[in-house]
Amino acid sequence: MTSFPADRGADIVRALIRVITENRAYLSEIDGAIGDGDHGVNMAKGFALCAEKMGPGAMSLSAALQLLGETLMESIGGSMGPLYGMYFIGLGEAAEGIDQIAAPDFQAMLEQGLTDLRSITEAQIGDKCLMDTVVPATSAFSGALAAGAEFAAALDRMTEAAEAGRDSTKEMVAKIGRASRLGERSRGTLDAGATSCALLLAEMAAAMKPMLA
Amino acid sequence: MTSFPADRGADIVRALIRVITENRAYLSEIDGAIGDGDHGVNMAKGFALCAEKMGPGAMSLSAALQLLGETLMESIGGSMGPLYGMYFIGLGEAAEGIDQIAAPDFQAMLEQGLTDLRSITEAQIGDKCLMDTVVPATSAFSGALAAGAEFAAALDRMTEAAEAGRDSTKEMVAKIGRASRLGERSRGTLDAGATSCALLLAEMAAAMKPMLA
Amino acid sequence: MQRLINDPDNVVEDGVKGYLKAHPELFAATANARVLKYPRAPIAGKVGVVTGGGSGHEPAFLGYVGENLVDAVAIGEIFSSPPARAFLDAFAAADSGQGVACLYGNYAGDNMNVKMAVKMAAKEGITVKTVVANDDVASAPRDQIEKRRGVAGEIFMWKAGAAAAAEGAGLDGVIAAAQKAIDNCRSIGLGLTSCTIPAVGKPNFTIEAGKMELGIGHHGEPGIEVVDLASADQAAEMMVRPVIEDVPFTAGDEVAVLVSGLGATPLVELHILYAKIHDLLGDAGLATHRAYVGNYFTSLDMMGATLTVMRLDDEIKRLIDHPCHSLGLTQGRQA
Amino acid sequence: MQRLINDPDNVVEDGVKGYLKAHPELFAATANARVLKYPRAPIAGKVGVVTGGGSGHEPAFLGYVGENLVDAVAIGEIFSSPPARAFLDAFAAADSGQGVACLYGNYAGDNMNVKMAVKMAAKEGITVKTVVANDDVASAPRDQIEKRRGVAGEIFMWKAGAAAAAEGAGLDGVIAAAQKAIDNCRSIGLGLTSCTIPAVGKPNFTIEAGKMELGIGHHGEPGIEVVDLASADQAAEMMVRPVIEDVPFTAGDEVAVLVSGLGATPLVELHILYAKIHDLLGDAGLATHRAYVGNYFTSLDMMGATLTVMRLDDEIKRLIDHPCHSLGLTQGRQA
Ligand SMILES: Nc1ncnc2c1ncn2[C@@H]1O[C@H](COP(=O)(O)OP(=O)(O)O)[C@@H](O)[C@H]1O
Ligand SMILES: Nc1ncnc2c1ncn2[C@@H]1O[C@H](COP(=O)(O)OP(=O)(O)O)[C@@H](O)[C@H]1O
Ligand SMILES: [Mg+2]
Ligand SMILES: [Mg+2]
Ligand SMILES: [Mg+2]
Ligand SMILES: [Mg+2]
Repeated sequence: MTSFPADRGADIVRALIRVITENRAYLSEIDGAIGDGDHGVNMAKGFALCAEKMGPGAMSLSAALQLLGETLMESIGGSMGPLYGMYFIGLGEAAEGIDQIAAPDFQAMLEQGLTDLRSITEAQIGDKCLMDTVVPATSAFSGALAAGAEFAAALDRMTEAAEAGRDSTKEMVAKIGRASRLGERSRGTLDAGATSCALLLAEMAAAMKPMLA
Repeated sequence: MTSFPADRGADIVRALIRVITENRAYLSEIDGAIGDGDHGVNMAKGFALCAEKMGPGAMSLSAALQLLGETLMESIGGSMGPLYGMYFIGLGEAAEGIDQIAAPDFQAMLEQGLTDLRSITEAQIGDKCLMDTVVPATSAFSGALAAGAEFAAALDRMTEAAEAGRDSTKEMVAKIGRASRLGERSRGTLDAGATSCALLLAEMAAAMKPMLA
Repeated sequence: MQRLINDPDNVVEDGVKGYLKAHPELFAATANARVLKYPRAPIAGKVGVVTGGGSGHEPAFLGYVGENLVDAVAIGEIFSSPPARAFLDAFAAADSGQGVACLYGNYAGDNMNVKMAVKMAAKEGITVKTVVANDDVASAPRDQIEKRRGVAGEIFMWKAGAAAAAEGAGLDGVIAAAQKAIDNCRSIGLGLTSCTIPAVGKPNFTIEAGKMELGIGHHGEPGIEVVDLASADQAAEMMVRPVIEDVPFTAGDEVAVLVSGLGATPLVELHILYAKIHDLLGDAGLATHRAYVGNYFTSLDMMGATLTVMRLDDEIKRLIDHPCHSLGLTQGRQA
Repeated sequence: MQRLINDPDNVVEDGVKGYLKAHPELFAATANARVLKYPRAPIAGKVGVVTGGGSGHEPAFLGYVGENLVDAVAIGEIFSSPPARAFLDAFAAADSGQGVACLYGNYAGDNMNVKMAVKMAAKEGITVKTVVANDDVASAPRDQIEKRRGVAGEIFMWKAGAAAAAEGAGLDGVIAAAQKAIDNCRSIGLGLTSCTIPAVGKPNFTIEAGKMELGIGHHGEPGIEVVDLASADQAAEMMVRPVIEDVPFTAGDEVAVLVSGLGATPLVELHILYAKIHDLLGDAGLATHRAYVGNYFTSLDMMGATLTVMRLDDEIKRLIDHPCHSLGLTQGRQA
């Protein structure tokens, strides 16, 4: 069964940090349409802090993801700090003690992340938030595995579902967060949190795929 | 020598009250151009209060003018309260004890009013304020008498000078009051205080002339 | 945007520097730049009182740190919950070993961050109990009271909880006092204009000229109704009715009243509004024991006001009347 | 105009009703609707302290009526001096037979109305002496100091004079304390936006977006210079320099500092501004004994701030530190 070594964790998290940093302006711009325009700034602040804490060395996937999660939780505040914080801590905790990450391990990680996320928010699919990305992406990965797909192919399904989830927010009316004030007027724009989540999941998949052996 | 009975005072002051009440909106409109648009409101409030205090009966010119002055001074505040207050008290005090008001009596009244006005403001001709009306009007009356004019004719000269003084403020740059903030931009509009003062002096003349015998 | 700031991204940091320099008798820095404490905190033998929330509501939250009031505060970005770490560090700054009462408002971010911080505190041996303010009647119907937001009633919650702590109550007593205070509070907001977050540079939402929004939240959360701009007397009626119709007010009650400006509404207008509120409460049989009218809990440069009415019993009355000193609220021994 | 009023022509009357209802411990009505007094006034054996001025500056002027502060206040229309009668009635409300100190600001209307009122009071057997605040350095050059306007330094003048009265000083002593306070005060304003008088309904003057006006007066009187909107740090430099370059500040002085918002500028921004002011004063060798930062003397909904710096000696320091209670300023026995 294909897998990748858990000690490549720091490289994977560095890829996440890079994608958020590169999309700082884009994410804020999306948030500007129906939010307050700071999502990229907020996220980049937390991710950059994690880069500082990580330094240049190697780390296990579990430790690196938990460091990312704890940094977000501790430093960015708002709702996104604890939400992404819980999510990445959940992913990381589920990887604890595993040396080679195989597809079922990653499935367990995704499911733990989602469970932890749900422990602190009641947000649902359809609310126009990061749930619209993370829920279908998780199901897509699990579904692909159940249908007999390889790790790499399942990662592709996850990315596709995350991006489709992100796109689905465009036609939604926001039910939570600042944008919910706008009612019907929130329709027609992507949700910023769903967008950053799709970037993160796609990047995670892209970083893992070349490591698979 | 022509004169009028001092006990017609209440009628004269009632005429002043009427002209201010009738021009309430006009005076506020003028003040609105380069001031805060309340001159008519401020003046009408004080003059109406005087009407209440006077009631319907007769009063000596001295008593009626002093009542008007005291009411303005006590009730309208700002700068116009004490300025018009002092002015009318000055006019009234100079008429004290006189039963028949002849031209020299009225000259003394005008001069006393101006002196009292000057005791509380340093405003000068050319500052774009009521001084631009009251100073030339006073000189015109005195000058006409000195040149041998009758009371009625001297009153006409006074009215003409008051109105010319009012008109002269149009091309002035305000040096005092709110309008002074505007500098050059205050040019091109009449001054509200100079306008109300011209209305008052012209009305006073118009009320006195038919009483002359 | 006509504002007195340096860097729009550092409004909170730069402001904190000023609070520390201006009021050294009220504020001391901690190792966490987003946590300020009362210089005497932790006060030996006293339960610590902590609050926190997004910035932009000054004097709330940090302005209620002080003598017989809040011991430490977690300071978020403008309109954004402080991170869990800031709450945790505020707990540590306030705890004298008697435990900490964390009294905060019901917002998604604050709930999550406090929840995390309480967990982290437990690991460090700090006992924290919480009360979540939910006084805003406009934010959910009465049968979903747990969904309601906390607004200016938080001030009464802090006042009551902190006075109980100052009187020597244990953690459960402090929590009970704060809970009782907020349970007896009802609030509503009225927005006349939007406000501008400096880092954003454009209005946070829109209220058209000639309109006003009844029930608006402190960050522009949608209200009950957008209506034509009305007189202060009519506005008072619109505000008083939903507040006193909600439990728990009944004729004969004594109440404390707080009318807070949202930032840019002049003090004289708040008093014009108050005059009618006072009469309407009187008409409903509610006697005002104490009234606070001023800028107690704002939303940057928003125009408008909030009304908070709290039912008093002997205990809450004593706690509200307790003397205190802070930037937002200073009062002597008697009314 | 998004405002909470009833009748634009009755803003002051309607506001006064609210002040009376909200703060019965601070305000009592008098026979003159435009005069409020501290309920305990006239205080037997104490010199009466009176002030007055146009409305729209709340909490000034009436917000400084209170315990160990002003005894009675004459209340004018918005931005317009109270009538002489109101000053006279305030004198009568404050006089316990020890005479009255009338401490007010240097404006044409106030000067005239106070002058009249003092004359009228003399006839009624009330001795009144006056101090005229002229702390605004931007309103005239130093050699025409008698032409300068009074601004937020008036608060320090009231505080010092009233504390002297509370300590038992006679009329001349109270006048001397107030005069010394204002002589040691220098202020300057900075305007970022205009303000709107409700009865007028349009902005009182214009400051273009992206500009600010240094030295602006409390009613929009023209300042020294219209400059590009600058950072808070730069604004602090523009404000501190003209204030400390004017007599009487010298290195080594202890000072009291007051930064007042003009109405709509959020408290956090006033503290951002203060942080730099504090440092600049320190650089000039001035040690800040006490700082007041908040909305102490406003101009309706104007954005911007004023800076007041007062040089202290032992006497003024004691008077400023004296405890007091009022709507605008409440402080306990120590800093
Ligand atoms: N209660 C919530 N649960 C889940 N997601 C949320 C919630 N509130 C906001 N979000 C997400 O947060 C995103 C905005 O994040 P950000 O701009 O960083 O924070 P803020 O709204 O405080 O400015 C939204 O696009 C939405 O996806
Ligand atoms: N110091 C002064 N001396 C003489 N006249 C003055 C002075 N200040 C203002 N005025 C006059 O007052 C008029 C405006 O009066 P009004 O509108 O009633 O008062 P305000 O300016 O307080 O609104 C001006 O047009 C000017 O003639
Ligand atoms: Mg935000
Ligand atoms: Mg945002
Ligand atoms: Mg006017
Ligand atoms: Mg006016």
